Amino acid sequence: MKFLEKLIEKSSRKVAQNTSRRHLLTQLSKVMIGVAAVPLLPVARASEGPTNGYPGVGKQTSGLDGDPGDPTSCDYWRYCAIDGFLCSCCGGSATSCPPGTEMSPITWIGTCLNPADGKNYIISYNDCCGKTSCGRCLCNRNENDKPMYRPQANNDINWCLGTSSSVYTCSTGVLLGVAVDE
Amino acid sequence: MKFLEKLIEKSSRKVAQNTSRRHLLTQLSKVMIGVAAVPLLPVARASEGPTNGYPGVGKQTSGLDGDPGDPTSCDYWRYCAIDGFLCSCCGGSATSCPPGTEMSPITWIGTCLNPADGKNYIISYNDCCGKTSCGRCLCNRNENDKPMYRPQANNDINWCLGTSSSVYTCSTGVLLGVAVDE
Amino acid sequence: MNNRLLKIVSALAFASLSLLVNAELKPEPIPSVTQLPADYPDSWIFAHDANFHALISGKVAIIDVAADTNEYKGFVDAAMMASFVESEKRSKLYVGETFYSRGTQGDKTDVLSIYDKSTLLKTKEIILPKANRGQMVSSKYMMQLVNDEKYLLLLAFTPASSVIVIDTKTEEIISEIPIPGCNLIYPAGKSGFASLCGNGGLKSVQFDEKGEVIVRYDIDSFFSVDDDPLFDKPVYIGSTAYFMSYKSRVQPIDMSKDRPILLPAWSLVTDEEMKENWRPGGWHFAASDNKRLLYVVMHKNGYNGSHKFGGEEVWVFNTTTHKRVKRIILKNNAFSIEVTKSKTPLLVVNNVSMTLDVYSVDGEFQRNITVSDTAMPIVLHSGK
Amino acid sequence: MNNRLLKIVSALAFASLSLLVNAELKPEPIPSVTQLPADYPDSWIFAHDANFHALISGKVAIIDVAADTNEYKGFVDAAMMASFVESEKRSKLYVGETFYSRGTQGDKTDVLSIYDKSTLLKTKEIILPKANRGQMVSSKYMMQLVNDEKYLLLLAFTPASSVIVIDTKTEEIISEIPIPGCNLIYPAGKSGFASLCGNGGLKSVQFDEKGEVIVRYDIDSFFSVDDDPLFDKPVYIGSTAYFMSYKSRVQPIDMSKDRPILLPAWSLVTDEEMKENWRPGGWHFAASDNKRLLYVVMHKNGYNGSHKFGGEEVWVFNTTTHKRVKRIILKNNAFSIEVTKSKTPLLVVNNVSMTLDVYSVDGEFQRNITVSDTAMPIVLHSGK
Repeated sequence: MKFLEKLIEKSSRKVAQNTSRRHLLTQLSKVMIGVAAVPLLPVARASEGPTNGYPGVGKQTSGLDGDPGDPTSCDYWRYCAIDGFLCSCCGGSATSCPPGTEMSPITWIGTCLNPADGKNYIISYNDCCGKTSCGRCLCNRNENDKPMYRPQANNDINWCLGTSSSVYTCSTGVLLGVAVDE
Repeated sequence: MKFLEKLIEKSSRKVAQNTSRRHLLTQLSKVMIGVAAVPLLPVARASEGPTNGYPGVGKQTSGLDGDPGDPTSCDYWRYCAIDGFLCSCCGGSATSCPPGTEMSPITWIGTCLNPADGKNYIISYNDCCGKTSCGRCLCNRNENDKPMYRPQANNDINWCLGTSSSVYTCSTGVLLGVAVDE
Repeated sequence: MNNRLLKIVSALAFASLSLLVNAELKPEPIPSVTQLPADYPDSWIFAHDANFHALISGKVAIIDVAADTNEYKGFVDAAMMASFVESEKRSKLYVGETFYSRGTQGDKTDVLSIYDKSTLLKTKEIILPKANRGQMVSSKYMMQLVNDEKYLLLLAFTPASSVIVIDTKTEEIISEIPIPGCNLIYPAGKSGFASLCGNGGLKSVQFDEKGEVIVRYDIDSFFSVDDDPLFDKPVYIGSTAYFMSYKSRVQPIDMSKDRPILLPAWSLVTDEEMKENWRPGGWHFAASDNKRLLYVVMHKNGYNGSHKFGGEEVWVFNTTTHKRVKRIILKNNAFSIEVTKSKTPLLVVNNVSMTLDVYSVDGEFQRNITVSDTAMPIVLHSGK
Repeated sequence: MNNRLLKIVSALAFASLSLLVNAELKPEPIPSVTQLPADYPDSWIFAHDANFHALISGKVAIIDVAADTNEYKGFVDAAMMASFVESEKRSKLYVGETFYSRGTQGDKTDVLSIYDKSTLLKTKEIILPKANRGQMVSSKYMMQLVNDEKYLLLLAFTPASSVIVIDTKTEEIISEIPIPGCNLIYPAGKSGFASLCGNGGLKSVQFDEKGEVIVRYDIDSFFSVDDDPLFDKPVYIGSTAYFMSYKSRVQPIDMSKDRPILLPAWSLVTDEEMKENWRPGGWHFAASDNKRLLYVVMHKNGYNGSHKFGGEEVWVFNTTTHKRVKRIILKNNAFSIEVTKSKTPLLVVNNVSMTLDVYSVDGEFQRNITVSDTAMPIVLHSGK
């Protein structure tokens, strides 16, 4: 799915956790504090360096040659227009739904640059549907995302359509082929 | 209701927010960070001083003479055995349910010391039911709380019983009278 | 008797009572449920928590953004990417929502839930027979009241798009109007609406008392969806809808007549600001006040894909002169904003930490309000 | 061919392929859904997110606590203070849960949902005709499998308490056994259970194949609920249930026979530790490993009301000698704990920030796992 959303990143959240925790532990005797959720809405991600995924989420690789990066990180190249929880963090993978969910047959399409071969690929952001929100690795990127009046290029629509349940669980980024107009 | 739970306090959370925010803003250019929820589970609240309610929640008074403290703070005297979201933060009050919910007719009972008159009062922790979790001012205190095999003194049971919906929304602390055994 | 004296007298009275009968706090009534006024004060807003972490459990909270105490008035549930609109005339709240018989599975039921504003109790639900309600990240333009609140229009999307017309008096569905190739509901004319289309055009219809289309206009493509699309979330000032583009153009459209009229476009940015890539963005990132000013969340260094990340400033424009009249530097970056319709209007910012920062319209910070510990209040509706 | 050589060869192969046909990533299949093995590895646990912020949307997540990658295996929904138990024998997962036809309102349906462990698809649901499922902050003792998984026992609470008996083979309810004045389900005897009672006593029953009670014992009060109650969350080691009290007593009860036998009580603390008010506490604050050791979350400076706040250390006891054999100082305070049944057991701590800290049983920190951004995984079940 594709609600506009907050990015949570391991590096920054770790900083937040450690900072606040240490600070508070010295301030409030006997009070334990933890940061359950530190949402991030970057105003300008362009200036950032590579990120390192989400806190409490193990890194992955796709296992494919020529497919660099970590599918549990919002910065993974296929996710250039994704909006939702990453299925790779939810028991599925970048291309597969978690057990017990159903992959939406229709969806919206993005075009993402693979830094390994410099090619633009067509990515289909199929939603996985039928269980409640996964809640891990919420990621929103909007390269070439268009408003809702062009649905096929919009990531704010719940694409759990044509599935037995329209309840959104998480999002994949499935490679359809090389973009021809590049 | 009465699930065991996390305490969120204004003072500590504010510290966390400001700390992490400032810290991150200097560390991560262009990345905004905020702390949406900082749960607290104090191991030993006894050693703490008075708290100041929850961040982003306005303080209140009950308006009654001899009823000191802030009904939106977990430290309010009536809440000595409460477990749940404080209805005073949810559109109700310490003694009234938010609009559109239903007050449970049966519930569990605590005995709390009113610091204003030094008397112990019997407090009825009636749940408000029929809308989803309020989500503000989650508070758990367990003075004289007994395990589930003594339900009338237990705050882990969903007391949305005898209501048209058993979905828990928030908790009140209604004064029934002075405890006789003191 | 002045207030202070009154307090002293009652304190004395209490003290003497205390001496006489060992005064105790009195038993309190059970059950007790709070009610709200039928007409809400104009500093109250509706904060729609889409709750992405549990979409089946969203809500719309009612909040007095001018209050430092008792600011949270109550809420209604709003399940699964719901749509919301307030009726001033009928003192009702409308929520378009979706349920499954087993939470996330089983039989689907799409409904329009109707609540009484005073009790926040559901007074009626209208079941959508085709269960085709559009589910999108909640937007004001998924549901609108038109023709002096005579009709409620609700978006359907399967992905074929149409508009369900409901009579607010009889509380019954009277028709469904297809809008192929177009989407969303922008009130237009006396009894109709317009929709933006995938080709950069606009479709508009007027319907009669049976919900049947009596006037239809199709306006050809007037912007490039590929190069610089208009955001789908305009701001209405009177009957003019101010659409903004990713790259800071403003396209006002006069929606007062059956046929929408494109008004001259202008820009939110100077040439210099354009070079710095100042752009509008966020979710419901723009609003207006009762002085016809346009408030827009802006971010610097915009780029392809930055249009939904919010911004660090709110720029305020005179919509007649097209001049920027204020530049508000925010305490916390904004994602969505709203301005209350109150005499002393307040600027409410859903910041990127998903709590509400309240400012004067001059940008003076007033207070922060938490909608809930896990809320994502991404759509703010001012009271009507 | 060693690994390194293999890598070089395949890199060369890839490079030459690239030169020849301008190698591209291949199109990938749609749809694609992951499956799990029917038998889960023994380092997998079940983390029950009660989700207080949206009780109708809880879940049970399946997590490999020994993994540094792909640690999250999937989840099943678990609505409204659900109960959960895994069946090893039938490769199924059981969830007792509650639904309303309109999310939080409307018609109530209590069900036992049954999932296949490999597909995580619902294979059956058993509707509880009286809709009387007990709703409490989720506890392992709200639902248990007994008699070699032949029967599933599910707690009802209205607030009259009873136990619903379900045949796991026919997947039908066969009886309901009232337990007036008592609560919760502790497996006992060959085909029965015990419950603790409000008077500090214990009730136990054995039932036959029709679910009818054939043996019943009532054990008089053996502890003071007012002065030092036993927690309602014992740890089973074999067929002995180790109950602990607020003030650190251990009351083992031999549950192997029809009639439960109270074994000699002992203490978790020395006199000195008692003076420092070291006490057990948290939610599911104790666990055992495959060496019959007892792990208990302890906090210093305990007081009336501190028993649900968790603790800063885990103490490990030899249940035969009653000696503490380890003292683990935690990185983050614990709320609930579990120990895996794996050959190299792992101590899993739901910390007070509601994420999972994984330690070796010697207290060496291994990794932190987030169940979800807003999860409250307060009950951890080791795989069977």
